[in-house]
Amino acid sequence: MSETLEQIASAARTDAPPAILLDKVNKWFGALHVLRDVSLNVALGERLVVCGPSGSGKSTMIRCINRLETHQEGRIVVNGIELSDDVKALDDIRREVGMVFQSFNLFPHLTILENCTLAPIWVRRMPKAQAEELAMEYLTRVRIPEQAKKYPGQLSGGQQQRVAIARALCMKPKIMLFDEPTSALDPEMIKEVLDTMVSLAEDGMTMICVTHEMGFARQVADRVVFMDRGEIVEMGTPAQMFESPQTERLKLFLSQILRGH
Amino acid sequence: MSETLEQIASAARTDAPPAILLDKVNKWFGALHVLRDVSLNVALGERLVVCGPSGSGKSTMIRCINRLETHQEGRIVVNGIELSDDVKALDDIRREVGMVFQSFNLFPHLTILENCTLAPIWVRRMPKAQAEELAMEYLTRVRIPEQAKKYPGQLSGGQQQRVAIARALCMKPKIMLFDEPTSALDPEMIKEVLDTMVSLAEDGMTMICVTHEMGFARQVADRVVFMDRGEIVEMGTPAQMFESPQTERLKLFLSQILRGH
Amino acid sequence: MSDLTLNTPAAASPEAVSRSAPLSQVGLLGWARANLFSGWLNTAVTLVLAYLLIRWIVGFAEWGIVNAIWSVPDNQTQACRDLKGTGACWAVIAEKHRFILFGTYPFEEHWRPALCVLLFIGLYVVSAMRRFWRPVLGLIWAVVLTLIGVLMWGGVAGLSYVPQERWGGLVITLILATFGLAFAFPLAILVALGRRSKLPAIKALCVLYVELIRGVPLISLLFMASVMFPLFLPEGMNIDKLLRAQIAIILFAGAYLAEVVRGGLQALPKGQYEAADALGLSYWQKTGFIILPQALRMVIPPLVNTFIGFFKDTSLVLIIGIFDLLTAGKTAIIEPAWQGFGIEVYITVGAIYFVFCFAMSKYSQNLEAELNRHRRR
Amino acid sequence: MSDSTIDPRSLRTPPRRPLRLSWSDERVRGIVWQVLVVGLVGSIVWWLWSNTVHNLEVRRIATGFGFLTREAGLPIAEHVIDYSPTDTYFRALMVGLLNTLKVAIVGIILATILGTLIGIARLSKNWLLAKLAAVYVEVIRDLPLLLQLLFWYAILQGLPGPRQAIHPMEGVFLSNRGLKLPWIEWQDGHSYALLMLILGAVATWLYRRQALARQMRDGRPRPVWPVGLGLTLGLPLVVWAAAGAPWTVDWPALRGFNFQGGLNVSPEYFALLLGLVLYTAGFIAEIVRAGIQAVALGQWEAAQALGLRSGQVLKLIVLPQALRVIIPPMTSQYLNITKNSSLAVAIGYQDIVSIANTTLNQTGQAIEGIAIIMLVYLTISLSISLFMNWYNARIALVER
Amino acid sequence: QAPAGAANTLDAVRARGSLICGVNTGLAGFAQPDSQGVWRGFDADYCRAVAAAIFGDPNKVRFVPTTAQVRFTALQSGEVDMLARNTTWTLSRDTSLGLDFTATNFYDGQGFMVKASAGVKSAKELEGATICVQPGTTTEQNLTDWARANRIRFTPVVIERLEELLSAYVSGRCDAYTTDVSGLAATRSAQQRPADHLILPDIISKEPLALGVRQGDARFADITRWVHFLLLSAEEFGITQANVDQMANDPRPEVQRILGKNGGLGEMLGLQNGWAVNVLKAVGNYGELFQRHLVPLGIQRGPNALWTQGGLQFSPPFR
Ligand SMILES: Nc1ncnc2c1ncn2[C@@H]1O[C@H](COP(=O)(O)OP(=O)(O)OP(=O)(O)O)[C@@H](O)[C@H]1O
Ligand SMILES: Nc1ncnc2c1ncn2[C@@H]1O[C@H](COP(=O)(O)OP(=O)(O)OP(=O)(O)O)[C@@H](O)[C@H]1O
Ligand SMILES: [Mg+2]
Ligand SMILES: [Mg+2]
Repeated sequence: MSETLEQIASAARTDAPPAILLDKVNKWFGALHVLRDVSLNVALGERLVVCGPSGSGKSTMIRCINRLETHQEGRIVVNGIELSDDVKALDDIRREVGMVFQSFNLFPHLTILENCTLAPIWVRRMPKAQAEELAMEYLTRVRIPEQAKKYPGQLSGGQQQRVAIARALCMKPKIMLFDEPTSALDPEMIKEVLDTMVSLAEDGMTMICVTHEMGFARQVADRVVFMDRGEIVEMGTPAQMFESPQTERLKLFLSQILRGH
Repeated sequence: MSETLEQIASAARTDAPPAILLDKVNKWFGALHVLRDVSLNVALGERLVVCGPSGSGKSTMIRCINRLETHQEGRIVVNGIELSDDVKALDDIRREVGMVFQSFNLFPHLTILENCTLAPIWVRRMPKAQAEELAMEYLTRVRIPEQAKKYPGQLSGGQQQRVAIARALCMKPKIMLFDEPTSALDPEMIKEVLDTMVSLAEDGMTMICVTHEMGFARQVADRVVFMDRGEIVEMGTPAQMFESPQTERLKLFLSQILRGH
Repeated sequence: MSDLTLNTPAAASPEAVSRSAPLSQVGLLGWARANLFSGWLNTAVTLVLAYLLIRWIVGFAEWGIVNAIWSVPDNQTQACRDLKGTGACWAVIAEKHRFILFGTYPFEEHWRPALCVLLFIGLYVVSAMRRFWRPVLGLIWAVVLTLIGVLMWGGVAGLSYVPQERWGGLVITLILATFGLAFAFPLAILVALGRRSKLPAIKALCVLYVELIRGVPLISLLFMASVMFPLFLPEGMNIDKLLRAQIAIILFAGAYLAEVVRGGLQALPKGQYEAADALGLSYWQKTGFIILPQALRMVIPPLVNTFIGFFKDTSLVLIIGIFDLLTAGKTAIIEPAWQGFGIEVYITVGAIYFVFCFAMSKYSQNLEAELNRHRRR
Repeated sequence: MSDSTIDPRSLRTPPRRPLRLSWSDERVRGIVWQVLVVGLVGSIVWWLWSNTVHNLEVRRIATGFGFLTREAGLPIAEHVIDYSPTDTYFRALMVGLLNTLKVAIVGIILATILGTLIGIARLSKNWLLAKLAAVYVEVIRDLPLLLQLLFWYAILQGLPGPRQAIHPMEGVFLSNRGLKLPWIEWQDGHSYALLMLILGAVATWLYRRQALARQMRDGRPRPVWPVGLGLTLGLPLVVWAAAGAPWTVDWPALRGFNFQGGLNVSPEYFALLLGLVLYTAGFIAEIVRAGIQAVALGQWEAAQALGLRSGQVLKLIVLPQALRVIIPPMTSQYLNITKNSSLAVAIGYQDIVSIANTTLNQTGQAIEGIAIIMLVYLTISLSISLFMNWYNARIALVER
Repeated sequence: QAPAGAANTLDAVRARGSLICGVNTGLAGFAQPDSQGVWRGFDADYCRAVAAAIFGDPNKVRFVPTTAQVRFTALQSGEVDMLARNTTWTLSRDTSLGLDFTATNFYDGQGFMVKASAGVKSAKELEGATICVQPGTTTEQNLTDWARANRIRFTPVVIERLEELLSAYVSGRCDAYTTDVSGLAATRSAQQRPADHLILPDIISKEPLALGVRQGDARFADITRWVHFLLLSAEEFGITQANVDQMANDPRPEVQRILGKNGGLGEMLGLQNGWAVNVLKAVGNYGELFQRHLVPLGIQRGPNALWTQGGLQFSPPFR
């Protein structure tokens, strides 16, 4: 990568303050170098889609942003707070950043409603009644308010993933991270989850989404980032990326993706 | 059943000696009557497809043929040897009859190659080198020679089923029995296994195959047998059976099968 | 075409009457043939076993029932002695059963330990019911255990004070096992969490504790509690013998339970930890709300099995002279008149242990089956 | 950027992050926590230790292991090595240790055999056998081991006295003094023969490998057992004959109070062994059953369909898979049998606990006595664990 | 429960309101719970006697069963106030175990018992025999010393718990059973046919079984010692449980002093003057104790007869 940070920033919407900033981030798993000088600037309200072959470090990158993994070199600044070993900063960041996982990770021993109110009550110290009201609001938003009393095991995969989104939203995060939210789902269910995400995007939520759903990327992404072997190889609007890929690697990747479907 | 054995035999190719003969075979599981006066004659080189609703006794019938189940009334003669409690006869029959199961049943603690050479070495008393050569030949035949050193757990379902076929073939059986070999597989994998079976059929192997793959039946079967409630209800060429079924039961069954796909 | 189609009668009438299996296949006869007399080897095994079984049952019935003596007038055990070897002397149980059950607890106050035994049983039954698997269960335990303490000690509410060394019999066994579990459990959870901690010193401490305890027999810990423990304490301070044994059992149980709990922690998918982190829950919130509720639920069957183990192991306090059920049983036959009726006492004491352990083990088996079914669904 | 060019950055290695001295630094908190916990545990230990030292002083209790070299003066009935009460405590403890090992090793072997048989019986098609095995397992597992030991000991004491000993054949006597068997008087010839027996076993093992390798070469299976029998039995016999066939049998005979001569299995040892074996076999049976059931029915069927004989199915297919499931829980049972052998103290078998106990009682040195017991068991436990883990790893290697 | 420090056992006992007495876990005739869980026996009554002396109430005593191993530790650590637990008084125990022996309440000696059918007349004939013995006691050491001195080989059966050991002997597992003669006698009398068992005449050791208290508490030691002497003197002067009230009128000066009519001896001990009456009312005199607990077991007075009858039990004067 030869761009400087400024260049990257300029590629983003210039009118909004930066929500996430990655500056030459490096990460190793043991001796394995999985993120290499990754620099990225996400403006507030921006929707970013990350794609790339398996093992390219996409998950690792977004997990570094809310510090489920720790990076070892470079800086990550989220919402103005720099990630460090400081526990206080970490708490603040996790409050601002919601995350949705590939495998939902709902808490199976709690009802849908309890899943959603847990963090507001204990982290945001909200009264229970208020937290439940909030939760019902978001559950309505993702169109499953009637399931509130059920347990996750009684829901379909698509419904579970929507609950996971609602759960993250209940913390009123400024930023949402999605790690392949639809890849564990059957085709019919993919659609219902993507619809939810589109509606979120339309509301102006800052989002980083790892996904291979190109239709989704085209529809909502402001920018698409292509990663390979721990590096950001290409970055641009969906149109640029999909219609005129610059690098061989992206071309190869796109041909595989499209063949696969 | 009113036909005599001779009539049944005449229904088969008349120029080949009979490979398998079932004569009024009856079997009970406890009080449950699962095979009722089943009579069947399979000529050498004939390809027979058995179909019928679930629980109709298809599996039980072919498992009786290599005596994984014992029948209680009637005679079963395989390759000229009558099935009885005689251990010697049993050994001989099992050597002549290869079987492929629905759930592959590969030995997980042995490599693919060891799975294939096990029986040749211990039953046929073949030198190891020769057995391995043979195994590699059949593995090439089913188009997975490169997997020989791997363990079953590392293979896809379709590959595993092909290994199971190769393993059975390594005993150089005269007769192959297949019990729904593709029903545990994903659609793409079904095709690769069926291809292997078609190529086997083209080589003139005597085969009895329980399957609901009507395309396969049409392509290779000399005769189709339809079973219901432990009886052989109808029997004929694929064209006869599928285009002009005689009994209500077969009609019903075919309509269900076709609707299901 | 028609010559190829089988024109079977069955085809004509689909509801053909199924022929019943040969007689040898069904009914009691069929069952016996299949399960007892299939093949000559099977038949031989059946016959030999049946013969031995019947002989043993007849012999035992003769000794234990037909020839047995059920009671004797005041300690005149000569009749029993004359019958030795041919008949049981259940009179020893008739005479000593209250001592075996309650030890040296004041005779007129026996209703108190008896009530405690019932309370313990009630506690087990309630804990076994899944609808009570809620935090309120902890409260129930606290209340019942307190109540048991009050009943046993007395000194309040008009109950006379009974010092600890007078407690004995079944109730001691239940106390050692139950209090052992109640206190070992939190300890085990801490140790299990510690063993999975990222902090090396804490992890090392926990590993050391678990491996040390699991590497040595319980009786060496009991010996330690009885002869070494008093040396550990400052001069003039001392802890009652029962309490020392209880501490040894808690330390012992803690190590084994910690391994059980650790199994549950390990079985929990990593995603659960991560989801809790991502929501911003603190370590203790994450552990208390997300991890433990799931992990503990998973390990209930092995937990019950471990508990059965402790229940049996409390009998080892015999070795340091605490009057638990087994010791009381043995002490009962020290009195010269009753010496030598060990077998009868062992059988009785064994039956009591068996009833408790068997109920628990059956329960754990059912639970395991149920939980597995649940999980599969 | 092709695969072949080496990216120089891939050679970079992770840097170490500097430590910031701040309470909100996770690592600082970690260190503080550890210091706190270790400090707390350490100070409790130190407190206990100083109390102990003080108490020892006040009560004028001697410390140190000097007593080990003093004369023990305690009688020990069963000893694998020579022992008399004039020997030192150290030797007495060694005798105890060997007695523990004697019961643990024999117990492990017998419990494994019996447990396996019962486990298989539970899966038997014979309903009566299967049910009896199930009842056995349930009853044995639900009774305290100590109670069972006392029960067996009481039963064994019910045997007739030496004068009325049960005498089923020449030289064999069963009485409440134990089981007496004739035994040969040990001479050099016997040592050579024993050596040959061991050599024969090793040679058989080598031959079996050889036979297998040759079978792999030409496909012809070679029977191992006739050669094995010749090597393990014939060879020692020949050597024994060559040494002049020494043969003086030491027949047990009733002299004075007791049988003299011959081999003796004492009731204490026998009761302990019986109790341990019967108890542990109940647990092992369940392990074996679970292990066998863990091998899917389809594996049996597939193997049979290939024409393998049932013995071959067992050897080549079922056992290798079942063992994987069986070994880890079996390890803990072996550890249990060793630890449970300490209950010997209740029925008068003089194992390490019994002797260490008497020692600490006579010398008053409780700490040293208990330390010895714990050290011995920790060492044994560790050794068994290591061995079984090694074996497990070997089996797992076969697996994948 | 207030722990008792080294020097003020009496105060601690008074403050607590009860005496904690270490007894055997079960030894017929000496200390053993009956069917109702009440401790009975010679030693148990000694505990009651001391409680009666301190509180005037023999029931203010708590019995703590102690095994051979833990008895000294229990005393040292204050778990019990005194031991009345058939413990042999030896020099090393007296000096190095942090306890003081106060009075020998029972003179014993180690002997052997055999089945009469064995035809053995003397312990010297036990060559090659199997002998039952309890471990970790002076008994075991005496046995080895004696065997070595007499060049006798024997097979030991060493069992900690007395019940097992006894049943081992009774069942014939051992040819001989060795313990203190009192124990032998008790065992013998409990047998189906006592005549089938023979206590050999050889006594291989001196076993003075003594009361023990913590070292350095002279006052409490005095109390236990003088309770014992009281029981002896009462027998000597014919004071019994039944007649203790009438004896108050007995004119003999020593009786007057014993029963606290004059002399103030009780106060010198730190007790009330009526202590002796309480003790005797509670348990009776030494002879009565013996009669109640030991004679039914077939134990003869032997060396435990009063000095006036040629025995060793001797009380210093009450003055
Ligand atoms: N906890 C871990 N320990 C060691 N290596 C890891 C760990 N997590 C990920 N890796 C490795 O880091 C690299 C990047 O993984 P990452 O999960 O970020 O890829 P990805 O782009 O998300 O792939 P996918 O599309 O399969 O999810 C991979 O080589 C992976 O094997
Ligand atoms: N081992 C057995 N014990 C008792 N009943 C059995 C057993 N195996 C099969 N059956 C019963 O025998 C009948 C015939 O079973 P079989 O497996 O032969 O049917 P199938 O035609 O192969 O059915 P599917 O298409 O489901 O495989 C069924 O009712 C089945 O429940
Ligand atoms: Mg990923
Ligand atoms: Mg089938």
